[in-house]
Amino acid sequence: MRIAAGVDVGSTQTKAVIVGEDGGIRMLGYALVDTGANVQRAAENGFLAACRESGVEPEGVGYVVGTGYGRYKITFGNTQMTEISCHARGAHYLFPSTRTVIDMGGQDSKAISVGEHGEVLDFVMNDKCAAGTGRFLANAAEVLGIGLEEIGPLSLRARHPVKITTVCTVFVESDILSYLAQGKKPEDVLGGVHLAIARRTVSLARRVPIEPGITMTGGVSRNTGMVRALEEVLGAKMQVSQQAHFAGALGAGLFAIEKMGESFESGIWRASNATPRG
Amino acid sequence: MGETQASEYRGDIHRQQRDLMLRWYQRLEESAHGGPPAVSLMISGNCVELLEAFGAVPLYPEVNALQLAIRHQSLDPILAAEELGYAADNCAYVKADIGALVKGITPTGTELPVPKLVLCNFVGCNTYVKWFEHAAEFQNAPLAMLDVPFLRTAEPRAEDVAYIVCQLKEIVKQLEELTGRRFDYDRFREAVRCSARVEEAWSRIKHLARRTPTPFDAYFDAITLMGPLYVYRGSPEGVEFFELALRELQEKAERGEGIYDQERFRVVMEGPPPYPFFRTFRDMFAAWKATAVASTYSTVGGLWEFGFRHDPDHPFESLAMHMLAHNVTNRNYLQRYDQIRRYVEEWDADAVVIHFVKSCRLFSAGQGDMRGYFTQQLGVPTLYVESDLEDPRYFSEAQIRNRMDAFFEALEHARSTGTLHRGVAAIRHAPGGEIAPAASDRLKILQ
Amino acid sequence: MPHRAAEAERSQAPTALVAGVDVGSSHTKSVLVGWFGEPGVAAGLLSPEEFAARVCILGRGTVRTGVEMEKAAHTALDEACRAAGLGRRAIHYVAATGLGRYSIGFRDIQITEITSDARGAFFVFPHAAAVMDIGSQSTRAIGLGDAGRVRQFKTNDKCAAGSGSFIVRAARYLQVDLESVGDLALEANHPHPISSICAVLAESEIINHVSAGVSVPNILAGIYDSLADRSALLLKRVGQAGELVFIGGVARQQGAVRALERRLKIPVRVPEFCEHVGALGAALLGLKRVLANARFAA
Amino acid sequence: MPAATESLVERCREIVEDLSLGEVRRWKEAHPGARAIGYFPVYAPVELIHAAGMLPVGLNGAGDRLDLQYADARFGSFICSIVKTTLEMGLTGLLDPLDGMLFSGICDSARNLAFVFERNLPGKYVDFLHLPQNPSSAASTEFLKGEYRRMGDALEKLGGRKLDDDALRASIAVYNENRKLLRDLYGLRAASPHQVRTSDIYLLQRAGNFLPVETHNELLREGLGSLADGEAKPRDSVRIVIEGAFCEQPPLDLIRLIEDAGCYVLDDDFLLGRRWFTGDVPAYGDPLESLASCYLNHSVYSSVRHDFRNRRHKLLVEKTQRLGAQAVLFLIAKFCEPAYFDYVLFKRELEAAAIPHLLLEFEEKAFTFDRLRTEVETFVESLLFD
Ligand SMILES: Nc1ncnc2c1ncn2[C@@H]1O[C@H](COP(=O)(O)OP(=O)(O)O)[C@@H](O)[C@H]1O
Ligand SMILES: Nc1ncnc2c1ncn2[C@@H]1O[C@H](COP(=O)(O)OP(=O)(O)O)[C@@H](O)[C@H]1O
Ligand code: SF4
Ligand code: SF4
Ligand code: SF4
Repeated sequence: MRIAAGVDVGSTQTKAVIVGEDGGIRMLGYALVDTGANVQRAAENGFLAACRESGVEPEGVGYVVGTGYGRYKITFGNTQMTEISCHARGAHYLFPSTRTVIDMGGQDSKAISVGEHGEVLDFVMNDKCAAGTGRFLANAAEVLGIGLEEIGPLSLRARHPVKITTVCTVFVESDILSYLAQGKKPEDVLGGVHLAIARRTVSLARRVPIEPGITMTGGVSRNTGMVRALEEVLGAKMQVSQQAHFAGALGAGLFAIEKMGESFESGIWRASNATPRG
Repeated sequence: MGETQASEYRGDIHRQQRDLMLRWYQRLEESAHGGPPAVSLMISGNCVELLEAFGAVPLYPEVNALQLAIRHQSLDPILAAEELGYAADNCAYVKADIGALVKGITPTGTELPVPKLVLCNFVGCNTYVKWFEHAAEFQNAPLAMLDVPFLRTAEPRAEDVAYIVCQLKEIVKQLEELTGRRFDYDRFREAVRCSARVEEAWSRIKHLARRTPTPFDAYFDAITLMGPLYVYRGSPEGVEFFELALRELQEKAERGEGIYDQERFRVVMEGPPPYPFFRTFRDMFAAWKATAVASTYSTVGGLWEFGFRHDPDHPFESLAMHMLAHNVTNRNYLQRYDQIRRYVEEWDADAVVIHFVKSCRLFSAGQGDMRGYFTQQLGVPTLYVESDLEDPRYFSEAQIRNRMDAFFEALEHARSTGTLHRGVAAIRHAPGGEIAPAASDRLKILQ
Repeated sequence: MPHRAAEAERSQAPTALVAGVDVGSSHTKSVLVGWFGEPGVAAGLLSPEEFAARVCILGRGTVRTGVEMEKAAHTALDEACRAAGLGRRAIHYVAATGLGRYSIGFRDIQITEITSDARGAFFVFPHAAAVMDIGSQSTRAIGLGDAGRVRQFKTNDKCAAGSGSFIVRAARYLQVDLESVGDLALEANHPHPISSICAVLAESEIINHVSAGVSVPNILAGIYDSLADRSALLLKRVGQAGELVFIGGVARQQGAVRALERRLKIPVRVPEFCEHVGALGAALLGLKRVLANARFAA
Repeated sequence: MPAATESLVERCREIVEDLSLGEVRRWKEAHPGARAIGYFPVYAPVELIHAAGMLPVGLNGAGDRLDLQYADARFGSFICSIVKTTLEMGLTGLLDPLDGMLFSGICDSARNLAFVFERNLPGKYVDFLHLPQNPSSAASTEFLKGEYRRMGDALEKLGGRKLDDDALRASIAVYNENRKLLRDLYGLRAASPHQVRTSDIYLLQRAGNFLPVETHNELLREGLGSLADGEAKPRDSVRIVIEGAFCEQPPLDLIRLIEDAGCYVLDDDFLLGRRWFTGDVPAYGDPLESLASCYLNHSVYSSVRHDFRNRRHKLLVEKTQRLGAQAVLFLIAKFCEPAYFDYVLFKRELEAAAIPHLLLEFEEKAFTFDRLRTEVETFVESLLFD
């Protein structure tokens, strides 16, 4: 079996996926670690954890493609690709019917129009502002003192979502506080926050043709409230996989298998290459 | 991603171009010390031929702003202008120019004259009018308007031409009074004749880019030629320069030389470049061996590759026609779509790159729609990146590079699967993309 | 902050006691000022010096604002009263300022934080020509006219770039105590610039710097430089020329003060209790009202 | 406020806030086969549309009542809201009652909008007027007449009805009446700003965007009658002139906020297109000549009309002094470049004349105004507190 890996070094979290090919391509295992301050270290840790998960020796991995915003920092990778190409490819693997990808991560959101073979036809990304990204949600969770995992489900209970206008991730804090001061329920505030971001994201996404077969990827896809809000604004269902958070890394892994070609040369990972600890 | 390869071509014309532009700044300095009169003019659809007839030097604030940016000197004057009350969202070209005026900064360090007349040739850009109004105010110079009707019909109307010709003649009178010189009609016709020759050469140069590989980059290299085009178009120096440029590039084309050892992608560029990061931006294309085969920005001063020339037999009327219909700024937005479409087809391009420039609403207001037209209606791959042409604060290198890489990755992938088309084939002619929201959406909102 | 009323007078009870409460987005601050002049005197007839000589700051308080603004205001005021050794009932008049000024039900008047800042800064530094206030989300530059009047002002809107919460985030990320970020920045030998304008996105740039081995002081100094750049821009817009007073919570951070001085090339004055200047200004304006109405005489 | 005024104002508010153009649809139902033409706000020769038997409909954006979903993708960042809301209304079918749209070259964004509109809403009549910007040329009047004639021809083709001079003169007269009533309304407020609320006359005025001018005239007369007998006491306030909101309109709540914060508005440039001429347009002689010559020589100054003979910054100072206002409040739509530019020269001139001013930026879609409130209040405090 040929074994390759994709490592997606995101601004918030680093995702690694090990894929293997013999006949068909399979995802052998995956891992998630916080990116933190040391990007290189995070990439390595993610990669090693994914190897452990898959029961694969790091030395047995033949090719590694890095993606995500920290991709140039991966010392042991063979090559890099942008997260746009990778998310498209990953989403297409998870759902072959994918024609549109909406990816929401920690710092950016993007929409990708995808062709039949998972190729990128067109894409858009948000601008240089954390407004309306996963970070915005994480911040809202923090202000409300609610865990990141809980805000989505809680927002679904909103009866009268408040109207949030501030797009600034920092200013939204005081908006939230003033709504709470007015006696609004946390779920209504969260409902408003989710709706505001969904509107923003959809209006961005409409710059590419949104065709049926919409797949959501990225960390925010784990937030059920956001998924629902997006569906509501889009007026369409989305496909969300359990592995959606790993779509970028998975895509990178698929590219890695492809790039490996026939000349399979094992041992790209050597312990001696690793960043010194401590 | 490939190795970054030096993409810039350096020939005789580059040296000549530099000399010509330095000479221009010298002439302006002479003008400041009692030499020939200077008249401020806007680049778009300019009437530099009129100035030739007075022996006057054109003073182009845009060229100054551009020079400041490319020399990384634009931020200070921009900040100085913001102190005067200009908004963060005003066109930074204007801010750089006015700020430099107020602070006494000039791009080359040479002195600039106070113009005898600030002649606002209002050709398309509304910001021009404000710019010139302010420039006159801050320099205490006389101000005149040359109002050019916007091209709102398929063809210019006789009324439009008559209106412009009348104004041109009024300006001639005004210039006679202000400069104390007589309008030399013969010299005017001679200038128009020179222009026609320059235009012929320039147009042929542009057509060289239809070859594969293209001998020059019709965006980045074209900009080198644009300075002389505006300043010297109506003069023998201009003719000499452009005919030399044509020869030089023709020879290069005949040798089959391109910009890179191998030309991988041919794109059409829309929007002005980010001058403060000109190099960096160019290198991002070079990294993928992508070249611009045509650009709308290089038709700001005039659009000649589709056949229009000034006419010495009808000098005033041809000036009017040029201002009205044969430069990109005075043509309507849909005509610009069409221009780009023709470039894709006739210049054999793979894709379109739109550089959204925050400063310039003339170019950028609606570029999202333009993008939709190309990707969705015509099926041409189109990249959209944002920054600014003058203000260095709006250039985010990592972000632009990321988008550029993703775009070319996709093109490469498409090529490997045989789905990347070039030229006429690139345009699927498959309308049916999402032009307006679906009927169901309409209903939802109306309820 | 100077206590100008003579010691002898201080031992007496003030003839008027006015509170200023500044409900900011992160902290609520209160200041109690006492009037030690004659009750009936019209403040308008006194010169600023004469007025100041009869005023004394008796106590201050600070609490986190949190969700319930009115409660925060009460707590902050109680704290100031305790510091002054006076009961709440002795207060004649309450002037509210800051973002939450309208939520204080027990206020007698509300004044905007800009007017308050200007008056407070002028009281502390009578030669001040401009005020820079950097709070947790807001950044404002105020050009002063005569007698501490607001001549012109500019605030950041829509974007929190360059405000105090930017620093709080950075400190958290760098795992530095908020109290010590300011001093730590002073150890920088090579400030590393931050290019992202976004308070949130700058985090990843900070991470980049950390992983590139840039020292924490150098990163902090870079952040302060970018903050100073933004402040300088606002100040230019109000036509700052002459003495500058720097207030708000961020003024407590030496690194910010030094960066601003470096950028503007002028000395920057920071009052001892920089985050209370707004509350002080509100109290002083309230006091003027009281004197004008001679309300407390009864 | 007298009950009569209150209900009148309320009626106007309903008309203005009805995004589905209910008034227009009702008018069309009552006039089968008749056309309605929308126009982008600053200036449009409504007399021509009226004389062609059509209903001119003024579009001033959609405020916060419409979520942008499609238009943002076409215009993106750094473009003012009104351009996007107008397009959004078109794309979502809200403008379906209109048979055509009229634009002019007031700014680069609005101009490009005209053509984006044309592409995205095929089948609608879309016209773009070039209003001459050089009134001192000998050829300007003739050019503008030609432009009006071109537009008139297009309207004739669209409506199938001849546009004759008598009809045009009649239209001029009825619009003269409309503008005169508006001038009276403004005069009433300038004389007693404590009795006439700016937000009220704003609504009264804006309702005219959707009503036949004859109906609007009646409404205005009614308003003038009931407003005149308000009986509020003057408060401690600052007398101001508002400048800069000639195109995109500030939210109604913002206008109220400004008054509540202690400002008496003596003059404003809201909805400027409704009060474009300084006096009556001659309703005799060659009507196109009258309209053209009045546009060139007797129209109000604005940031989107250029007349180098009479410079705006001088005119603003003159107006402020004439009305006895203490200060100028600039209310500028975010990303409105013409207004931003003018502010620089306005500011210089006001400072030279020692007139205080404040600059506020707004977006029509905003609905919380904490920051703006702080700024206005500070401004008032700086002028009122000793
Ligand atoms: N369990 C979870 N529930 C809800 N949201 C989550 C969860 N895990 C991560 N997220 C969201 O995903 C974001 C990170 O997404 P990711 O795609 O990893 O971004 P990046 O690639 O930029 O690091 C976080 O900011 C957070 O909002
Ligand atoms: N102990 C401290 N040491 C240094 N800086 C502090 C400290 N406490 C708060 N700050 C800074 O002051 C800011 C809050 O300032 P403040 O003027 O109280 O804001 P606001 O009025 O908006 O609540 C914080 O964001 C932080 O940057
Ligand atoms: S808006 Fe565009 S065309 Fe107009 S002056 Fe600015 S850069 Fe030039
Ligand atoms: S601070 Fe807020 S508004 Fe500013 S860039 Fe960041 S998220 Fe956007
Ligand atoms: S608000 Fe200003 S920028 Fe927007 S369309 Fe109107 S004039 Fe143009």
